[in-house]
Amino acid sequence: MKNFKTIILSNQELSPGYYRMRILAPGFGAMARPGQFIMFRSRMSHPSLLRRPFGIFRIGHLPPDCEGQPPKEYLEILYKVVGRGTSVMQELHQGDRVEVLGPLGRGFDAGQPGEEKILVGGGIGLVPLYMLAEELMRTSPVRLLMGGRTRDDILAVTEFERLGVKTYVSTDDGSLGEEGFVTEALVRALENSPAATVYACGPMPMIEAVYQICASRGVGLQVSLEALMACGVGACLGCVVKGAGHSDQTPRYLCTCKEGPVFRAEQLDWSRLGEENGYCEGCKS
Amino acid sequence: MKNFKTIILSNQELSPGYYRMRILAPGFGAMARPGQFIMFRSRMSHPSLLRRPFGIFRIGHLPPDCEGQPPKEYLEILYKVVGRGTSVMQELHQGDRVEVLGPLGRGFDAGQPGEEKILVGGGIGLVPLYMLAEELMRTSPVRLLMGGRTRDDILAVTEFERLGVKTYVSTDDGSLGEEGFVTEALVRALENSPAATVYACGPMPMIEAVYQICASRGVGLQVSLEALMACGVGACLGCVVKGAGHSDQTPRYLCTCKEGPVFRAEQLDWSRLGEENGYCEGCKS
Amino acid sequence: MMDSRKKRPSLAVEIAGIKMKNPVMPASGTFGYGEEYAGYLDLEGLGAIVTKGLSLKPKAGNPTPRIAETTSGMLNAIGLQNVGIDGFIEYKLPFLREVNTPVIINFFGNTLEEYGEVAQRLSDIPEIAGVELNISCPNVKQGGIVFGTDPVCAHEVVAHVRKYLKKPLIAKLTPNVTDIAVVARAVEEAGADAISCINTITGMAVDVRTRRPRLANRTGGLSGPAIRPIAVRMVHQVVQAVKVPVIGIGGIVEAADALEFLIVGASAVQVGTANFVDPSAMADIIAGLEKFLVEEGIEDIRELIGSLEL
Amino acid sequence: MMDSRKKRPSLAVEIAGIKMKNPVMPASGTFGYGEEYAGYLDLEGLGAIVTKGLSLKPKAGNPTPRIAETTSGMLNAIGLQNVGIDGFIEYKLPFLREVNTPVIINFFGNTLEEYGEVAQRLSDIPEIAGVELNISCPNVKQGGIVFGTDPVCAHEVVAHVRKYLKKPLIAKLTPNVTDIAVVARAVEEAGADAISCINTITGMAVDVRTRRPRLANRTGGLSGPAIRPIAVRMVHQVVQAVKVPVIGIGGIVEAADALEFLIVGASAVQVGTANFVDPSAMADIIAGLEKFLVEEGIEDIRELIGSLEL
Ligand SMILES: Cc1cc2nc3c(=O)[nH]c(=O)nc-3n(C[C@H](O)[C@H](O)[C@H](O)COP(=O)(O)OP(=O)(O)OC[C@H]3O[C@@H](n4cnc5c(N)ncnc54)[C@H](O)[C@@H]3O)c2cc1C
Ligand SMILES: Cc1cc2nc3c(=O)[nH]c(=O)nc-3n(C[C@H](O)[C@H](O)[C@H](O)COP(=O)(O)OP(=O)(O)OC[C@H]3O[C@@H](n4cnc5c(N)ncnc54)[C@H](O)[C@@H]3O)c2cc1C
Ligand SMILES: Cc1cc2nc3c(=O)[nH]c(=O)nc-3n(C[C@H](O)[C@H](O)[C@H](O)COP(=O)(O)O)c2cc1C
Ligand SMILES: Cc1cc2nc3c(=O)[nH]c(=O)nc-3n(C[C@H](O)[C@H](O)[C@H](O)COP(=O)(O)O)c2cc1C
Ligand code: FES
Ligand code: FES
Repeated sequence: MKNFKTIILSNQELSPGYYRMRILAPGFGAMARPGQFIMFRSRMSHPSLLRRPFGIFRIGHLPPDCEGQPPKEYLEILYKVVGRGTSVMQELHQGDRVEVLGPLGRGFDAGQPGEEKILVGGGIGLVPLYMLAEELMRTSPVRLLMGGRTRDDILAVTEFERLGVKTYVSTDDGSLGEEGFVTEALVRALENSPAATVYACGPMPMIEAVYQICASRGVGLQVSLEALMACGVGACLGCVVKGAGHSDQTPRYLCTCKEGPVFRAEQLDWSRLGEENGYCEGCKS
Repeated sequence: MKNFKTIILSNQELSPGYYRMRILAPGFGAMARPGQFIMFRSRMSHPSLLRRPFGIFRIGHLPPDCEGQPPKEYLEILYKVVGRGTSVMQELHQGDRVEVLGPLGRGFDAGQPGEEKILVGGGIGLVPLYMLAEELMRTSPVRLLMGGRTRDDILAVTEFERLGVKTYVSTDDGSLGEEGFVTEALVRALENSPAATVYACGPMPMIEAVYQICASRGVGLQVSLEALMACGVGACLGCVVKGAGHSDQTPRYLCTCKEGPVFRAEQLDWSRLGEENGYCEGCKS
Repeated sequence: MMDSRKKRPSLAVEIAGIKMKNPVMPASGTFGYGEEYAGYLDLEGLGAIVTKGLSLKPKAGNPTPRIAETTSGMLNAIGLQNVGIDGFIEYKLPFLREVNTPVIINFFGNTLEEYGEVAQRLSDIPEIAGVELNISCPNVKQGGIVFGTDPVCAHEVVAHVRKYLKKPLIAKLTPNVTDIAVVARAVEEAGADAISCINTITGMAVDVRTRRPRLANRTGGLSGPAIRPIAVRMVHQVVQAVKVPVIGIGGIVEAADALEFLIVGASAVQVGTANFVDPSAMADIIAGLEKFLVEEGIEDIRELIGSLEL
Repeated sequence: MMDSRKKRPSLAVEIAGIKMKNPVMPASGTFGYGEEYAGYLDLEGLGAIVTKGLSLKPKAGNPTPRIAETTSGMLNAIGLQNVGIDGFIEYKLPFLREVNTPVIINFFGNTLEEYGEVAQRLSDIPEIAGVELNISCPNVKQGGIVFGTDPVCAHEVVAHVRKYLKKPLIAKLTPNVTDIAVVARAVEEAGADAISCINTITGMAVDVRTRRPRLANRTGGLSGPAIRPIAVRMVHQVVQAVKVPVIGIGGIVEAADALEFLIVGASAVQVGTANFVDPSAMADIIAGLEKFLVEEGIEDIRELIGSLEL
């Protein structure tokens, strides 16, 4: 059940340009770890050739229906409409047939119980942090620092709060929470609890800033990266990032899909990470 | 309003493998002539590159809604699921965005008022005959001879009956109406009214048989042909059929999209028509 | 700089002395003789009109089936059916004469002499702004060899036409070659004022039930979005090989596609198969180009041409 | 005749002495070293396993971005990243040894000598059923020229490898040539036991906002359904030019696509990009081939090979 055909249960706009899709996925929760992802495509028609990678936001169950059937398990993705593939996704309906490959990749490492965990999410980068928060909350205090350009980019924060996560919101334009970058909130947070572990996912400039902050303070960091992906399973070698110690003579490439998407900061070569993985069509974020 | 973006009002299965799609099309009826067609594509995603040609089955109006708005005009197509394009069409929903190019081509010529008109439809070839029947019924007695392999291929006959058209059904397997080919029904019909004009649309072997029957009796015939089409407007020259008098020295190609799809039998070179226009992937019908 | 965003950017380009309102024109054979699309878009909004390929005498073309759809592409083996020069002058030119847009005639011959003869005939028609020489059609075999696949033959035919032609001459190249830059240099040297590329790529499709080729002609030319990356690469190569302006063709469907060609160095583009899919495609592309320029704060589209950053 | 429909048709084929359960195998570079897909389909159900291209020493490959999606295709410039022969033997071979399916090693060299050296090393590995010689990768430049684009160079490298290789030799051709039949005849003469084609077609895509090529390597190889009609045409040409068996590659996604290649004369097929899109693609294709044979009442898939009706 790693490559399965299924259907959409719902597909709703969450905030302008962001959608939540529920996909029927019996047995999926037993396999999925926080930080893993899926490769998705619609079966009805393929606007694009390749599947699209999306983080697993949450696993849930539909309430049992009247006939006393067992509750239906689903997986949830949150996605931002950015290009051709996601534009078509937003027009999919309940019942439409889709294909899911996953769960894929290496997820987050829960780290030391008890020690504070700080989750840093930028925009849609929030996605993989929810299942992580669910897991961490069992053993550790968890804080979420959530950033976005405007209030529209701040997603699902109340769902984290419902888990008991302390959440702090900042927006570039101050339209929700504090005005400023989420990294400023991180600096403050680390002043209070310097022994925390940080988990970050978001746009590359944010990830790089988080890395600088953590590295200079000796704070443990795990990041979830995005990369252009064709296969999602380590076969095409399209999604590589440079690993620590990489040089032209001794190349150390890591597959984001298989060895990631979550990496401990020490695994990576940070020297030109942002520059070389800035693949987004004209995306300056 | 010949190339317009619109939405689907409904898309329902009519009989196994056959669908009826209603497309919002204000003002379309004033332009469309019986026998014309449209080039269709979904705007949401293009399973195929090229648009698909479909005959215009009917123009109708939705009852005005409670706010006293004028009734909404729509066009209706009936289609058979045969390949990739039509497979995706069957999964489209109400509200989905589509593009329509049309009405296109030359339609039927109504002929002499009063004289009997015999419409011969084979399977989905029935489509262009409905609007024709509507028009002819104003001035002439009209008979419909409808044929198909099985009862599932006999479509919308009651709708013709509601117009007052006398309908005769035959199926190859006798599962509805008379057992046998529709051409046998035509032979009988012409015995009774030899002065009629015949209008035919259906699979090529049927069209050829109808031509033989009419030609040998000197009965006027108009046929609606299908051809592989790229543009639908006479620009690509992909859809040509050989016209009467065609030879390699004096080629007389006619565009099915522009000079057709309806032709008077005299316009065509019948010598190898069926053979050369038998383009269907493995379709032996 | 700030002000530039307010006034409308300039889309005008000039190719081989032909002044165009914008760099967008139809690809030969996909727009008939212009008239076919008159009801769907404003022909005077186009950079130029390029006709279906003409030959000295009318040509019947190939038997059917002549087209086959493939994934994101189509194969065609129309066989260059056309009305011939006289037919064009009699039936098609009167319409085009009334349209205030430069008309470019695409043409071909079956022999060197015929190429020259057509060139001479076309020179005498004042309404024609320029000609595009098709030396690249994969459907027409000339003793088995296609002029445009060999640099020597390509040079010969262009030089011959050049001798007889008193109009701007655009040589249209075939992509079915190992190194398109070599052919491009040959036709430049032979006197072409501009180069357009690419023509279709030879392809084939089979009906697996009947086991017959899906085209009566067996093979045909592949066009459409499927070939765009190949076309962009070849235009990039040609631009670096020659000094004359290059017209980019191949799989353009929307403004972003046209921009790819302009950025790698094409001075203008032609839109082919996309016209079939959407008769208003070129109007949308022109509007999209203008929008892009405004968004990027570019005053003149010529600033974009060849702006590729390596 | 009626009975034949009841028993299961035979899908088995033999290429250059390599016996395969069916004619379907992965295309090099799209299936890792087999292990990556073990969880998604039964490797023992495949006709053969073809590995990622190996070189003498490990190779780092190109900088990122290495892939770009295009319409119904993708560009790649992985740059032949691989673990090298020693790495292969140490880390990858142990897994493949346990799989009851012939293993074909795809390989390449940077010089003639290196090609020979790799051939010699591979000859000593008993678990290898055959090798596929990549003379066609458009990403690796050898003083600017690609072996496979020139019949003389292609002959030279194949003849050289032949001298050192004690295994069945499949030569893999590049489509970036004017006449693929000429190259096919050259490699056949040089001693290739089979020919596989096509490799990717060189293409390019541009990010119109940044104005930079979408691949760090600027150009890359186009693969996927977009190129299928071109591949079918070339396989058709090659089949007619040579006597050795031909393996068809290019844009195969489903059984009908594979059938096109078999019908024009390929003795087997390779599936590339489709594996990325759907890891079970090859299993579905094999099932689809069997279903087709049953429906058509064909007992042995070899009856279908080259059954094109002209
Ligand atoms: C491991 C992983 C997890 C992800 N999780 C999420 C998520 O939970 N929610 C979400 O909205 N997005 C997520 N993304 C990004 C998402 O995959 C892209 O936004 C999406 O592929 C864009 O597709 P498109 O067709 O709309 O865009 P286009 O720009 O039209 O796509 C063109 C090509 O670029 C690729 N691409 C574009 N943007 C990205 C990107 N940021 N990362 C990777 N490939 C990209 C596409 O896959 C495609 O190949 C994730 C990416 C990765 C690698
Ligand atoms: C003027 C005209 C009117 C038509 N009216 C109707 C109608 O009212 N209802 C209906 O169900 N069908 C009609 N058809 C046939 C319809 O266009 C095809 O069934 C449809 O295009 C098949 O598309 P596909 O993608 O499902 O099939 P595929 O077989 O996957 O299509 C492959 C290619 O073949 C073409 N094609 C396949 N079958 C036909 C065909 N019979 N005629 C023309 N092109 C074909 C497709 O357009 C496409 O280019 C009409 C065709 C023409 C030319
Ligand atoms: C149906 C059809 C007919 C064509 N006829 C001609 C022609 O007469 N002369 C010519 O030079 N090119 C001809 N072409 C090639 C196109 O002008 C163009 O080079 C090619 O289609 C690639 O562009 P596209 O991908 O935008 O279609 C034809 C193409 C098609 C699809
Ligand atoms: C990501 C990727 C990597 C490839 N690597 C190799 C390689 O190492 N050696 C080789 O001979 N071909 C390589 N190819 C080419 C494929 O084997 C195949 O010839 C080509 O992709 C066309 O087939 P397709 O359209 O089914 O993908 C590669 C293709 C892709 C997409
Ligand atoms: S996406 Fe193919 S190796 Fe990672
Ligand atoms: S479909 Fe293009 S000319 Fe008729």
